[in-house]
Amino acid sequence: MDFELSDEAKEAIGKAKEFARTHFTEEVAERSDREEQFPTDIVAISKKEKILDFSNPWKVLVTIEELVRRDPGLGISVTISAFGSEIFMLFGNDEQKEKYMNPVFAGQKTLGLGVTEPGGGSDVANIKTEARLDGDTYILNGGKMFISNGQIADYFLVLARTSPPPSSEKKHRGLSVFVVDAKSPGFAVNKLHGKLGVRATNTAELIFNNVRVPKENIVGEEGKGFYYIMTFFNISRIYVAAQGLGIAHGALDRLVEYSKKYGEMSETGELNENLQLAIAEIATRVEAARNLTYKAASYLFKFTPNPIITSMSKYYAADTAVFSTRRAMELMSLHGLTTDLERFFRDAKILDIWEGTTEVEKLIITRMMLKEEGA
Amino acid sequence: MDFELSDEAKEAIGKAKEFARTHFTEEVAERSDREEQFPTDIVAISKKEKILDFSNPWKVLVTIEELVRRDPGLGISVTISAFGSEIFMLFGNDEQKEKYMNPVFAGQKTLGLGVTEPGGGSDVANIKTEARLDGDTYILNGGKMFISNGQIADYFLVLARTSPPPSSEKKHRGLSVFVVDAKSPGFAVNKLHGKLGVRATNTAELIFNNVRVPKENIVGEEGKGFYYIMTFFNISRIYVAAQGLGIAHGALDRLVEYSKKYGEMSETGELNENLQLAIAEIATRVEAARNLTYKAASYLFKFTPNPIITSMSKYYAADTAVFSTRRAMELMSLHGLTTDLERFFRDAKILDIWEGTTEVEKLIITRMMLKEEGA
Amino acid sequence: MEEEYEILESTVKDFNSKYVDNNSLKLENEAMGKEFVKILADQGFFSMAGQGEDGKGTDVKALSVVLENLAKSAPAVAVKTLMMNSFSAAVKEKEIIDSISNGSKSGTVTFSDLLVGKDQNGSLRMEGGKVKGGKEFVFGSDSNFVITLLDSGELALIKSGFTTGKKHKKLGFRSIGFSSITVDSADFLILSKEGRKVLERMYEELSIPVAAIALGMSEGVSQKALDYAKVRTAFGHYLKDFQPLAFDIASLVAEMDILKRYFHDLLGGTPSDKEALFLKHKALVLAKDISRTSLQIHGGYGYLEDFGIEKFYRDAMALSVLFHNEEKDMEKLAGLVFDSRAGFV
Amino acid sequence: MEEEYEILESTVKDFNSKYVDNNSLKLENEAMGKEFVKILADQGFFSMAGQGEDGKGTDVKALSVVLENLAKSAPAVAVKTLMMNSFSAAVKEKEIIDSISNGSKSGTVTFSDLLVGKDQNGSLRMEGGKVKGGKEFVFGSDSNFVITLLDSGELALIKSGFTTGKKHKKLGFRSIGFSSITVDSADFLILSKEGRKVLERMYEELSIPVAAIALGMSEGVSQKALDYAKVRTAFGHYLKDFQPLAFDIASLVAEMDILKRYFHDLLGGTPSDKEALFLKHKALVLAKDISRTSLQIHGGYGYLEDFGIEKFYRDAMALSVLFHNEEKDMEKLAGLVFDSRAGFV
Repeated sequence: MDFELSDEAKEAIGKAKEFARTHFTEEVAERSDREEQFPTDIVAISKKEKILDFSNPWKVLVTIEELVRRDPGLGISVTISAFGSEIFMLFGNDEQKEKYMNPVFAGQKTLGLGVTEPGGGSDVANIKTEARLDGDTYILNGGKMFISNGQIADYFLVLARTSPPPSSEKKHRGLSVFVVDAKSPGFAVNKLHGKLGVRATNTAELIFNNVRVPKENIVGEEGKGFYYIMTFFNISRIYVAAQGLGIAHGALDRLVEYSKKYGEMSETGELNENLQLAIAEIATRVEAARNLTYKAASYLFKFTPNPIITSMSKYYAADTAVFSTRRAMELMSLHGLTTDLERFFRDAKILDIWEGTTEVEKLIITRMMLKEEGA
Repeated sequence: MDFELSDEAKEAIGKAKEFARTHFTEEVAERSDREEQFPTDIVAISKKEKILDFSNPWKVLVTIEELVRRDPGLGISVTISAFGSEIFMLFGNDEQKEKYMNPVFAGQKTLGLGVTEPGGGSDVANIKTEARLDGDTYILNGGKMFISNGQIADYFLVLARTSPPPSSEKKHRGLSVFVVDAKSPGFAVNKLHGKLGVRATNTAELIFNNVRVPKENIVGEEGKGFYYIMTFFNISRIYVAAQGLGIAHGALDRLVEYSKKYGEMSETGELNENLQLAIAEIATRVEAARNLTYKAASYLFKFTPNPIITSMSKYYAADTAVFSTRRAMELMSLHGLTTDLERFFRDAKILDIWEGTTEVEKLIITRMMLKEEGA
Repeated sequence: MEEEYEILESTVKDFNSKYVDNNSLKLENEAMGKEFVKILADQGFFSMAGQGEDGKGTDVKALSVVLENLAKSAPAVAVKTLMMNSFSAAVKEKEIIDSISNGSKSGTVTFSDLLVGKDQNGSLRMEGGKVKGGKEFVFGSDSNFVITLLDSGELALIKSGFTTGKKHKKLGFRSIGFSSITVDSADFLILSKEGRKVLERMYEELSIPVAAIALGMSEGVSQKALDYAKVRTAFGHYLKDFQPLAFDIASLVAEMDILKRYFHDLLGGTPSDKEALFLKHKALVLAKDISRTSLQIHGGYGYLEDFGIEKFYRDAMALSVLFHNEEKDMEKLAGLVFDSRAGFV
Repeated sequence: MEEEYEILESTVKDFNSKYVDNNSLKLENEAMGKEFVKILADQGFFSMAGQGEDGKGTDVKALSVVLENLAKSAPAVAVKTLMMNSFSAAVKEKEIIDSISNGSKSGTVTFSDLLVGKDQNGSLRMEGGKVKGGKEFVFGSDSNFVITLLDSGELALIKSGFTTGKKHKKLGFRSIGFSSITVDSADFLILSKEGRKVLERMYEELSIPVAAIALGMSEGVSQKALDYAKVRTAFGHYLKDFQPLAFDIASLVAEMDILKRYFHDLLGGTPSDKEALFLKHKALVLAKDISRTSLQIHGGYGYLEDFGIEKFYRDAMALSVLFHNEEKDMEKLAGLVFDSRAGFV
């Protein structure tokens, strides 16, 4: 048993801390949030400084955690430019990796992933976007909703139906993943405004109106798209857990800071015990979420992913983020309302929803557990 | 990062599982609980079979977890016979180790620890038992409450006041630890009856009425007893966390078993989602508690104890035990009430209380956190 | 609260201080004894059936006031009283009703038929004019009469000819029999052809009385915690001075006060099924929460039966399991809230 | 509920459907505008002070009914209304009261003086007949009048001569000014020498109105969730069919119904400080819980302001912070429950 991060990962934390200290100023964070504006400049610098080192996933993980701990909106914006790239890594061919994945890892291009649809939400198998083969190209029609990097991505991985489901129970068959260039004719984007939180991140609706996609842009095998996406979610959820960890830890930082500055002392000369207990409860959940996340990561990074622990870490970290920001808000009184904690509180809630709602994660946990036991 | 137990520890789990399967029959467990009777025979067998291998603390830890998972009352009874021995290990002299500790580790003798007093509870520094030096012997007067192994221990480590506190704020000074032979004249024991749970364990009140204890029976330095006891609690709490883990895991086992046998299926052909979610929530907390406990243990067993993680693991595992048994009871309906889960539910509650109440653990966490930050 | 109920409340309080308060552990752990049951009966506590506003059925309101107040001291006595009334309300035979009312006989109803799946609670068939078979989870199996569902769907009153089997563990209410029964009886009455429907209606009518017991338990156990926190010291302060304990119990007492008001409002009106279920659902959760916190405030002493705390912790859970089924009740509740079938997947 | 209040409730409902429902996001995010404030004033919503049973103070009951119903659609409008009434009730000058009543002027009270430590909310001194200095957390700083504590302990009404400073972030109620103020004013009145005591009493009088807003918000947001769960499908079922969502929202609706009953009972009687605080405490928790669950039921759409859900999530927390202090309120509550000082360590 060893619960220590590698020296490399620790260095990455230091680097992330320094980057955030320099660039995630309250002024920028506040403005990006207020104006709902993607921090293009900072993201460009982060790419130049290679803040994300994709050669070591541990470094990516702790970098997300540390940047988000400073500011969730900016932190996620900086660390989401390669979102979906593992699909290339696992299922793409060499040409696709060369053409699409490498430029993303090198910080030259931005990727987006189009799965969720306006009518869909968690029900991925039920998507309506269609890809019809017409000679050597597929013609895509449909729409995607809540797509991160929607307006800024150079290309998207898009899940679409390529053949009708064999039966209503087997809707997850007949779906395929395509790379779609954002410059394709017939492709349009509507930015989504008025988000509760993570307002620095770019979120959009995608519209496919007879978008022609060359046949070679299909990733992996036709009809296996649902499986690819589920496999990807079992990776990305760990990074979402790291986001939750970052938000929760950020809230804890702020509450501890508050308690030192403004916390009321009782006649025993110590902080009021109510405040002390709240700090302990948050700190314990953060520590528990961290161990779950790192455990899920340690399985994944050894190429033996454990979907149970992964879903546990995602749901628990998300819940911890919501819990921690709420408790910190409740205790910091007007100091919470008037500092960046207010942003953390709004940002946290998305974690309950994206990459599989909390309810979906829990169902995955139990279904996998019962399956394992049955086996 | 490595979240795997050693092969040795895994073997210990297997051995414990087998031992529990053989000896912790429902009949014995039920009778010990009903009659509030210490399972002398089973404990003797466990000693003969060396179920606890004190040469490897990881093995001790996982053995506690596994035995308690089968039955908390019996599991704790079997694994508590050396309770307090770390005090000898850390602070005793060679003669004391030879005379008292080794026979305990060898399974020949049983140890008890007398700290808590009728008026005391969490407030250890406030104990009233006194040890007055009279020539070459100390004379002990006072009483101890809720003492595990009270009736069956061969000797006790007893905390007593040897000099008045320098001030009312410094009550933790002037306390010392003694070895007291259970056969000493003036020493008496009242067994406590009518416990809510862990009724197989032996719990008693100790009475010291002019009990003479030779001077050489003082452990470590005079006046440092409070510090020794607190150091010990930072060890024993990890084992209590393992008890919590075992109870919570046991409740989960039973709920999963129930759901397979009796769980209602909805029209989707799957278990009702309410039941699925409850299983996921319990499983996640068990997993989180386990990681916390193992992390605390990995620090301790490398001789770099981390009191923050230790208190986190104890409080969280205890809370998880109470939570899990309650949720399982709520979901298993009459099947919960009429099986051994009912015992688990009663047993769990003690973990919120002994070895530092949940409230005390939380205060420790925050105080240590703020101290660390200050340093 | 109406004057009638205030009088009833003070009657029960007097009864508690005379017969229960110094005896409550025994009443919880050991069979209550014929004498005590007779005293209970003499108060009229077992014959609150047939006094409802419409002249039939149980007077849920008066009964609930009695149960709440009995449960403050002795939850087992309250539950026994509920069972007697619930049984009695379903029976028409004057002789049987009288024997329940005067405490010479006792009766129970196998609500377990609704709480666990059909295949789990045993089977009772008609064979040659006799009822034969057995039931698994019969709470109150030490009774003289049992009302239970037959496989045919009929609701039967078994008057004799059954024996109790293996005793079940008892988390709470240890003085009340709980075991399987084996039936071989020609001495029975069919109460209804549509047995399940009738039984379900009887179960629904338990909502407010069960909530009353849960509330009474909450009051009893929290009062002990408040009292203890005022006199016990640690670290140079009364326990009540410490925020964690004080805030926790204060918040639970707030919830209790709010629920009690709801309870009394329902007693004063014509509660809908939805309201009754709202109350039951929340009161059972409260009883479990508040008994945990109250035990915690007592520390190690709370863990010992002498302090009269741990029994509330056990009984709160036992009540919740014996007279409530999370999935079934919540599905019903969801249906009432959504005004259409809901919460079934 | 008394008839008087039923009429009031239907007045507010009409008002909502006419002026608020289709406009609620704007009323939340942007300044409400003179016109809208005038319309509110014309309803008499700002002049509910001075109509109490005893002829003085705010008619907490009527006001609370108005607030509850306004908050269902537009929490910010409810809060604005509360602030106007709370201010008005503390003032004796007819001219000022009239200007509030008719909506031509607005006023606020710096309850922040009680919510944060003395050293944290700025300082106002008397110098040569003028009030000078500044206050840090002034919610409603876009008002014409401010009632605030001076360093001397006096409660002063500043009628002019103050400017707003750096704007604070606004989690909720974005249409209401929130900033520091700088004061240099000879145009003021001393309302009381014992300012803190008076301010504390005013704060206590907020308990029921604040709870009314929290309850109204809970009703508004949960209704949206219930409606959505009935029409939105996933995995071939309506959302309401799934137990996790259905049970969660049903349980919260149960809590809401129970709290509403308590609220109405308090409105019908003479609520004690303890009861008022019980209600406020639980209503604020409920508003936070139920807005989280309701947002969750809406999934990604709940996260977008167009669906009118996320504002409840923000406002519930903002209300809880602006009109409530966990440690101070809970200590008070513990003191009332223990009937002696409690919860201070």
